[in-house]
Amino acid sequence: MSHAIDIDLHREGPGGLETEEMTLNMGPQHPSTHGVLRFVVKADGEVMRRAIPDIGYLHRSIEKIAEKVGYHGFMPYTDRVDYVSAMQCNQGWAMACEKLAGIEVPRRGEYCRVIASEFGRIASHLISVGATGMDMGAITPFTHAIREREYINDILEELCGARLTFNYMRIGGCAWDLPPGFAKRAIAYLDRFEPLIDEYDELISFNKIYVERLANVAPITAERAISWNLVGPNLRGSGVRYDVRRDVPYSAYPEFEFDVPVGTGERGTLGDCYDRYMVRMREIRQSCRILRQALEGIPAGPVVAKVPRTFKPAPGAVHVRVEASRGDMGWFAVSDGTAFPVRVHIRTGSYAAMAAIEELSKGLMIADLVAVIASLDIVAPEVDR
Amino acid sequence: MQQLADRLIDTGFLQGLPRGLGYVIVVALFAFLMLNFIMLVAGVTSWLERRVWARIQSRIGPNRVGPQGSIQWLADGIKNIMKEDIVPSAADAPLFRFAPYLAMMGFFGAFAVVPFGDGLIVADINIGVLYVSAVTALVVVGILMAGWSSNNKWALLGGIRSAAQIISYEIPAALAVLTVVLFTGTLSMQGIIRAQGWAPWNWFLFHNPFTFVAFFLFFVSALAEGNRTPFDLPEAESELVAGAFTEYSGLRSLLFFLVEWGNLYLIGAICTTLFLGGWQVPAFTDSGLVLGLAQVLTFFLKAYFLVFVAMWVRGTLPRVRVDQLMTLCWKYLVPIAFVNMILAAFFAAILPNGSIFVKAGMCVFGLGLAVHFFQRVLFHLRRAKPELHLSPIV
Amino acid sequence: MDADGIHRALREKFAGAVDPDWVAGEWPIVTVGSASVAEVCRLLRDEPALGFDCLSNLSGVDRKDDDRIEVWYHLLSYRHRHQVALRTTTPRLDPVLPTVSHLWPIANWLERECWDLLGVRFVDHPDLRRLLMPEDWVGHPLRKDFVEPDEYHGISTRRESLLKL
Amino acid sequence: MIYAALFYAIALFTVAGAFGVAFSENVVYSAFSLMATLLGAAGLYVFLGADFLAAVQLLVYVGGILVLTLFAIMLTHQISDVEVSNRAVGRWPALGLVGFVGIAMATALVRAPWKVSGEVVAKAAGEGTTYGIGDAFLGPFLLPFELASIVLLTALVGAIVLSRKEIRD
Repeated sequence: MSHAIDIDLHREGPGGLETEEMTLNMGPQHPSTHGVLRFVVKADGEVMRRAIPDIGYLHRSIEKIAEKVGYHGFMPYTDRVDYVSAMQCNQGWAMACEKLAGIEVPRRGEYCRVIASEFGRIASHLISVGATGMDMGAITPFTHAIREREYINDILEELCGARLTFNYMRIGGCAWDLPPGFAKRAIAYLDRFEPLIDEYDELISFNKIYVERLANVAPITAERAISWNLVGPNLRGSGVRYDVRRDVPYSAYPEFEFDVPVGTGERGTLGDCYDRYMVRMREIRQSCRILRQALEGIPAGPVVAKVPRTFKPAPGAVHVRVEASRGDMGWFAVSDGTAFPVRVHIRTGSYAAMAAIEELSKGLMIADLVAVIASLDIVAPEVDR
Repeated sequence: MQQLADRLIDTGFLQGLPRGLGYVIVVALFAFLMLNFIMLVAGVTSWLERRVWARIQSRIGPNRVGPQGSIQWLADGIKNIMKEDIVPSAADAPLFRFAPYLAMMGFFGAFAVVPFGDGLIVADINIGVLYVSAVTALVVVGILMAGWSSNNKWALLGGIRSAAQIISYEIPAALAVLTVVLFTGTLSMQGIIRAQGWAPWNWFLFHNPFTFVAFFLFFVSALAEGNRTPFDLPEAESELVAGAFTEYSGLRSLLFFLVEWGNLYLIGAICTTLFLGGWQVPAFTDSGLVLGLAQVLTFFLKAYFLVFVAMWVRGTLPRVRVDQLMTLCWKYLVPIAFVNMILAAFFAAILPNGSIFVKAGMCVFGLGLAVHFFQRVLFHLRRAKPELHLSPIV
Repeated sequence: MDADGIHRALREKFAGAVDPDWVAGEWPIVTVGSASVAEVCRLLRDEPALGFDCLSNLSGVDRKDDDRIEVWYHLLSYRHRHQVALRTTTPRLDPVLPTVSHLWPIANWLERECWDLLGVRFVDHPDLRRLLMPEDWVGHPLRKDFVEPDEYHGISTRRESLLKL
Repeated sequence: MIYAALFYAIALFTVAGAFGVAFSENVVYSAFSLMATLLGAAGLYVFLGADFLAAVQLLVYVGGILVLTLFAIMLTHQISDVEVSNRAVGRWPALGLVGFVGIAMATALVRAPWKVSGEVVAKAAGEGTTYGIGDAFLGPFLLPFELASIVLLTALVGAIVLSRKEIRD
């Protein structure tokens, strides 16, 4: 979070004319910054010289809190790291602790985690694709997406009693077993939801104006994406077929069959905003696929392993990665054998995406910046933690 | 209107006053009535838009104030009037205060030539169509003024976008109007309506292929001039916060919204006049009053159908980017409009009164197009029922 | 390449800087001397057989008891699908490390964050400013001995405990 | 009487606008004053029964030229920060020039054989001037009309050439 940003930029426009460079302050309160983000936009009329991201407005020192509240106590805070899809954050922290202490999670617990995570992923991607539509000026897809997300929230509420900050998982498993009849209702919902994805495609994905707005905008090559450490759908949008769920298998994911959709440059350049958008749309379908398998094949047994109340893992450091909605979320935890972690560091997908924007924004139009932010699916709390 | 004023003065109303002053009083009276009427139209349009939009988005929309929320607009208006009117300290206060009125003036003036019925028009001036394009130019200046005087860069960008957009799209719009004028030989709004008939095949929409194209050219350009989605860049909330209107609050902000929704109706009304036969109804009765009411009703229905289409478009389409907007105008609409007008001129030279075969053919073509379109949207129509109270999982 | 191979390759080039022991695991941990971190990283990135094209994470840990600050680099190779964690230490009083931001652009922000929260100075970093905290913040909050100031620009940071009610 | 009052009101409006253009210290104010002048001129045209001309005056000058002027002013360097952007230079030569031109125009005004006839105005107001103007353009004044079109076309091409500089880098 910095207040003074001074960057010397040449101010010669095309044709050798001296043009006025406008410094626009986009955010922290701006309708399209998805939370509290701030960009200092150096613009020449509608064309940006660059947009300099300025973060820290949502910094809640979650990592410092982790050092104060202990392993169990930190679980509710992980919800706040990425409140749009809190389940995977829960899972990341749980997995980090389990790895530190060498705890085995019961198989039913892993299935519950997968079910919760994948519902969370669908909800998060729905927000993302809906918000992309809204940032492009089409409000209808957003309300339709939010409508479905509400139903998913209903489902998750049945599971854990919360609709946004779930606090569902525990070290060693999950807090609650599935309620009776849950699988049946969830599958009934999926039956309703899956045809709706076609409707979204019809409504917005293949809309000419929408495609024109996203295609060829801010393409990222695979090499750039990797060196910027873009992860998840942003990385896959650039054509890198890498998914932590498949390539570094964790939880129950190896037992499910699913595809890893990647960007193909179908409407423009490989790795443009449209590719990232389409990857999310396709991932929603894949999540439905995983959910069906998980709901049908869920084994019996306990959902949580025996974990002592005062949790004191052996000294050591772990770095676990989960495939969160915004991609590979790295949880680095250091223990010194006491009840409190020495250090927790969360490396999130939005953080890397945000760092990439300054480079990406050069020469784009202001309207494109909105498209880039939306297509990178930046969630402010995740950037600042 | 002058006849009306004459009649009023002759029949004893305003007796004893000089004739000129009588005119002034009558004009002022009409202006007052018109202003209230426009407020009503704009208000109802705003309510309608919110309801239509809500329905498209699978919501309910305002439904608390009055039956089905139908006087929600009144409540909103009162709320807005009572709100504090903030002038930012860095703003250029005189211009900032004046801008909404200028915009208001522009669009208010345009209502003077909207023909609601046979004889029901404030002023049937013989350059009506031209006059509409001319006075709506004031709206642009108002928006530019608002954008500049706010001393806010987002507002300035919005104002500049708006100006660029409106002056660009004025060209295809004017050319589309001229295509019609080629066949009417008059610029008067009533004259254009009188050149059409009540039946669809007598409308200019189906007069010949060129007026058919001109209708779409005009409608698209009018949407752009009215800052409607997909051309609502000047107030693109995801990019420019609220564009030129960002700093406005209270009554002044309300005036801008009035202009926006009033303009929406104006678009519908002018399209109806030019292409859809205006107030023309078959002479089914001798009673002048009933006929007049039928005419007004017809005009409103047609205009509101187009308003509905504009709302539908807004509920469906994303917004174009500024360069795409200009590309669409200068690389597609303007050349098409020019070619269309020249071809229409040839057509007018060969068949000055049109041909019944061409008209019939165009009607069939239009019907086919409509059927095809509805088949495409049937998928969504089936799902358009609001499912608000039914949770699918319980 | 397996962890042993990576370690051997590093030992070949940087016998003095790379610790002879390494810890196996999902992320094999290699300890590197603080001065040569950048060179080691460059080798890891540029050597085709190693090919670490992605810096997945860079985290600092304040080891107050040992009076040092540990910095961890978690490196990934998308090409070869292998990974490694480099661990380096630097004195707590004056933590200085060479920057790797010229190798991976993401390191720019990660190092800024590390500077902001732990006070590790990265030499030759192009733009080492605070990232998350306000520009005029005093101290580095993730240090173990960091004491929260009573107020910031006249805004009290103390809150009454809700439990007292 | 009412008409006369209206006429003088509009004339005053026009002249006040013109003074605003000349004496405003802020160039944006000048531009907006110009709008008042142009609107007033349109009003005067209406008084002359020149309905077509009035509408075109609004359409072209207010809707087109004024907006473009404003556009140019607003995009000009640093305009938004400056309070005084219209600096007066060389007041005395200007006064002399204005005086000279003013005298010349006043002389012309007085000497001109004005064809003031209520009939013309009434006729124009009755059936409009559009036909007449159209006939004149495509009849007796065809050559000037076409020449003007060519000049405008040239200007258009010139504008395109000027603005289509290769964008470097």
